[in-house]
Amino acid sequence: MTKLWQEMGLTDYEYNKIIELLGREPNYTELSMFSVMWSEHCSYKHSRPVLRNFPTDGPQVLQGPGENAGVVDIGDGQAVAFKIESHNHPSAIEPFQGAATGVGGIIRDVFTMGARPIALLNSLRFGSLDRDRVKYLFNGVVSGISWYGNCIGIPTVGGEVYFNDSYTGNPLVNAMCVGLLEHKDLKKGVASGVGNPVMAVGARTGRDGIHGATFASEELSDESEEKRPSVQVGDPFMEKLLLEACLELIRSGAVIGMQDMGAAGLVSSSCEMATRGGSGMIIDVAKVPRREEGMEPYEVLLSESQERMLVIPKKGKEQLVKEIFAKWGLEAAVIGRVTDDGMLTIMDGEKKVAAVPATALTDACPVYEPEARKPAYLEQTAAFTPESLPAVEEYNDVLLRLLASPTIASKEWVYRQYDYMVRTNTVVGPGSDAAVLRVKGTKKGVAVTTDCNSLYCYLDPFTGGAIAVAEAARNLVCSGAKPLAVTDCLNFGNPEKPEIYWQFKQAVAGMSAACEKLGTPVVSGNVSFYNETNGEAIYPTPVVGMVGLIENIEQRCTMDFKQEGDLIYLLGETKAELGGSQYLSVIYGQDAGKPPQLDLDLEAAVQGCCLEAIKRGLIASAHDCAEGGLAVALAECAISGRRGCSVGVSSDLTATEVLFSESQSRIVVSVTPENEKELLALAGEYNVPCQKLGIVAGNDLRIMVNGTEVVSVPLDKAENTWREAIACKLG
Amino acid sequence: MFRAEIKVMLKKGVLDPQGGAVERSLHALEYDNVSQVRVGKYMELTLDAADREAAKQQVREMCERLLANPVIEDYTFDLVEV
Amino acid sequence: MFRAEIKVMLKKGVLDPQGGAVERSLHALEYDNVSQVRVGKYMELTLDAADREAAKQQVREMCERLLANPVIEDYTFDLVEV
Amino acid sequence: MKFGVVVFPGSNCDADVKYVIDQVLKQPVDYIWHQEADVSGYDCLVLPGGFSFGDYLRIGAIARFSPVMKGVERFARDGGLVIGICNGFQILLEAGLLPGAMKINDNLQFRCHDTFLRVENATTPFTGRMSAGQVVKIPIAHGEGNYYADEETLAELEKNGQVVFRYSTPEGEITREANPNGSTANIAGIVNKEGNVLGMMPHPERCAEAILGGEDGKLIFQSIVDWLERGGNSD
Ligand SMILES: Nc1ncnc2c1ncn2[C@@H]1O[C@H](COP(=O)(O)OP(=O)(O)O)[C@@H](O)[C@H]1O
Ligand SMILES: [Mg+2]
Repeated sequence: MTKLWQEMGLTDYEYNKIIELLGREPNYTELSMFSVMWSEHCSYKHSRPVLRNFPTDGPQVLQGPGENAGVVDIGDGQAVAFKIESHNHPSAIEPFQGAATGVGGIIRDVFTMGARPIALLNSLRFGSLDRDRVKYLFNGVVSGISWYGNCIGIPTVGGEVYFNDSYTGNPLVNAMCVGLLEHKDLKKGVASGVGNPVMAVGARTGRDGIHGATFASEELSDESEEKRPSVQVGDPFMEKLLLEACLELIRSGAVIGMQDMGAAGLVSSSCEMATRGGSGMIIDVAKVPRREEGMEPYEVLLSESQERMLVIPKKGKEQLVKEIFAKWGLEAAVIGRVTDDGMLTIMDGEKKVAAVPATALTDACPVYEPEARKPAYLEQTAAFTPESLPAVEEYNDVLLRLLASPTIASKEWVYRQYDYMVRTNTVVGPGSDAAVLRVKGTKKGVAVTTDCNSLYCYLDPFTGGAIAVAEAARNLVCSGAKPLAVTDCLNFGNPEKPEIYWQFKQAVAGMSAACEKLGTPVVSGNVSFYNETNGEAIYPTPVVGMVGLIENIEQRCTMDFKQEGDLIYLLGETKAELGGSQYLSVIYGQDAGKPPQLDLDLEAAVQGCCLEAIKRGLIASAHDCAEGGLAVALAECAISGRRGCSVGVSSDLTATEVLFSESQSRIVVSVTPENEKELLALAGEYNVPCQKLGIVAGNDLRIMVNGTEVVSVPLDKAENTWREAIACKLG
Repeated sequence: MFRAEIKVMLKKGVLDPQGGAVERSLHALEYDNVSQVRVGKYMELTLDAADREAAKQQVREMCERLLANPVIEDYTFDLVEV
Repeated sequence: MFRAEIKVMLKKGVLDPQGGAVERSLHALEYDNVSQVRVGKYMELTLDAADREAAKQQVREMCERLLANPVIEDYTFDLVEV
Repeated sequence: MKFGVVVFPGSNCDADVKYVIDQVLKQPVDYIWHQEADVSGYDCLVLPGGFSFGDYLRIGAIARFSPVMKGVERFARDGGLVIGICNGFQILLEAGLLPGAMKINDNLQFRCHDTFLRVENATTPFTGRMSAGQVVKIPIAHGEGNYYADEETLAELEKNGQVVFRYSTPEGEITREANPNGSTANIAGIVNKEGNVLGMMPHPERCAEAILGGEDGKLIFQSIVDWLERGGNSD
């Protein structure tokens, strides 16, 4: 017979540990509290020791990991708060609401810090669009994100979408939010000051998503379809009111701390706030405003009803809190007070229903470092040599097929459903390397991006993890921004499998190395394990969200070719690196080979050179060379600029390698002839290879390699292929 | 030929923000005697089927597959021979 | 107490984009025998009223004022005593 | 001269409109909270975009009952200038200040991108800085901007020159492809018979500064300022 704690997802070892911590057996309510707090989703029990390897410090960091969002300084007493979070499992079951509530949750994490959200991004992974179920998921997720973000009035300015069979049953939906604040308004999720009231504000509590956190910590199986109540319905209108009310409240100075009631609801917000404040809390569940009748204390505690916050105001400010919320048509109820006994005491009216040390739920959770073993598949994938493939004859056709593959094709079908302009700060919207937002009232701009090539991570998680960081930074640099810091969302399979844990450790190590070198500490993040369907894991997908600063927004850059006659240069160097390329994946159906290598010194030099060139106004366009290699990068610059190009490369490499190799640390730039000399001099200073590729001209995409024309495609044709591909697939 | 009239509603217990908004608005219009407002979808379609049983079977299938999302919604329908 | 079940549909003659899309999706799922799909709204509410006539009167009023837009929509409703 | 920007719960573009009037046009402007019934003292009222009351039930259906709408109606009846943008347009329709109704986009998707509009009537208080036939680039961002008017109403609109903007190609042709949402006769914006109330789906406040990629939207706000400076007369 399975024991109650086992049904709740706790092991015998963990149950005994609970008894040890309490000095007695837990009652049902207490056991429920432990079960959600000690779930993977809330406790990070399999990842904590590994996450400690991330560099987290820097002069720009105002708040590192451990809070609802990370915060970095952007000068003038201003800062940005940002975080990314996964909503993979709910989205696999109910794509529209799953994705929508993911957006809602991450927005709350940012405005609890006292920041006004200024931008949303998302990073999405799906199976092949040839499947009906995938089309349904893709459509649902995109419209869910669109609905929530548009309705609440925060622009969705960027993100990424990849398609790969490993995500067929387990799509990834990672949402990121960026907010702007004044240093003085920075708020933390802490409860302190004995006797200060504890208030529940926002939506009423229903039986939504009880045990949702546990659900997010399990593999998906056919039975998951049965776990229906775990999916919640979002109310962006309520959240908009909550956002305005919370920001008004913070400005009033009446607040000590606040936190959203997200995963594991009232339990997690109360014990985490008490832990951070070194305090305790007594809460009466009978005072929590409810939407449904007859709820048990544990249901009130575990409910994941959306659009709710826990607020600790200063004593005597209860009425002020109520008035501010009433103005926005919202409820605010005093449900308890802060104590100094370190206990989380739960009352149901007069009756005590639970009493647990707050830190027992948080810090005392057992931490595991499972066995890590290099997966066997890597032998095969690494042994693959692209040279074994038949030689390409029709490069035009290969290029067009790459442009038409959904991973590379234009994502306009997605982002035209997002209001990316609301609040009129979006200076560079979706579709470029990074989005750029102006900071009204200053000359500054903030650039944001999310990146991860999970195919590289599958083939070599260390290198793949490092590349994710490098690519994100490169994207910011191409827009003219200095990279500041990282938020990460680590999506992996079941960590109890040694191969998965190995991938996890390797990826984090690779990311850490790149973060260290590029000076971009990790300030917030999220881990999502158990991304498997019927035993098959997704590709390791450590998504990197990065924020950068443009001191003077006039010195920004975009990827489109600007003017006929401009010269095209390549910063960095192309190598024979077809392993892990989209060329192999799309044309030959091979997810194999060794991914491109990353030389962090060269990467830093290329980024430094490009950024300086942009600041000096030397270059007209800059575009990171990524999936699809140089040929695709040139096509993208040409299409977005609606100007053709004529390129000639002499090289020891084969034409296939020149065109489609995905060597890292490369940026395609264009310059006016007057600036050519200075660019070359600058590249010399930075010790960065800078190779002339050709000229912006005509209405075709022409590429010659060693004197032979290998690509010649009318720009219109390339553009239509690239622009229409996803819409066509969805038919 | 049958005419199917299908109602799709959020499951009991699932938050219905739209219903809540309509209820508040009705109260603001001084219909204080109104409560428990729920908002759902209504669909009508014409179906060429051999008999009522076959029609019923098909409509149920369409609801499960497309018209309702069984994760959060319930559906009911009526069939009228036309 | 009455339970009102209200259906709101686009007027005949007003093109129904949602109905059209649902019909196309049903055809794609090979329900070729389906036609004339229309999509509208369904609402339920509880009403404390003295008698059926009063309830009817009130629901009609609510529909005219708020629940339907007379420019493009028609409504019908049923009342069930509860 | 004073502008008032009406704020409903769920308005999102209130700050954007205010920014343009205040920072770009340098004109006085206040917010007006939806529970304010008195709108005296203003020369032009703006109903901004967003999702008033979450757009639940039907867009604009709940907002039109806000206390402020009584004031807006009176203000419009007395000849005051009212401009409803996106959600604001939808509210004006629900309130009966403009004819017709709004349906879901015929592609069933929310759409956010630039559109080209042909100016059909350049004699309104909102279009004085434009000329008839001119094409302006102004973005849309809506899921329900499919304007509907029955035949009779449409004939009336056309006859009175109430159609102000139509979606067009960059060259000014009125084509099906240029219509992003299925609107009757490619209609993007209309005025009431008296010409003092404008409703439009595209967002002029989003393209009133070069840094945002275009300044055509500014023409509308400048036209209003011109009109008010002339004391409410066409020249
Ligand atoms: N991969 C990671 N890298 C850095 N910090 C992380 C990572 N994952 C989680 N964190 C930090 O751990 C804390 C708990 O995160 P999380 O449980 O996702 O928050 P929430 O309570 O909003 O769900 C946060 O401060 C987060 O920034
Ligand atoms: Mg949080």
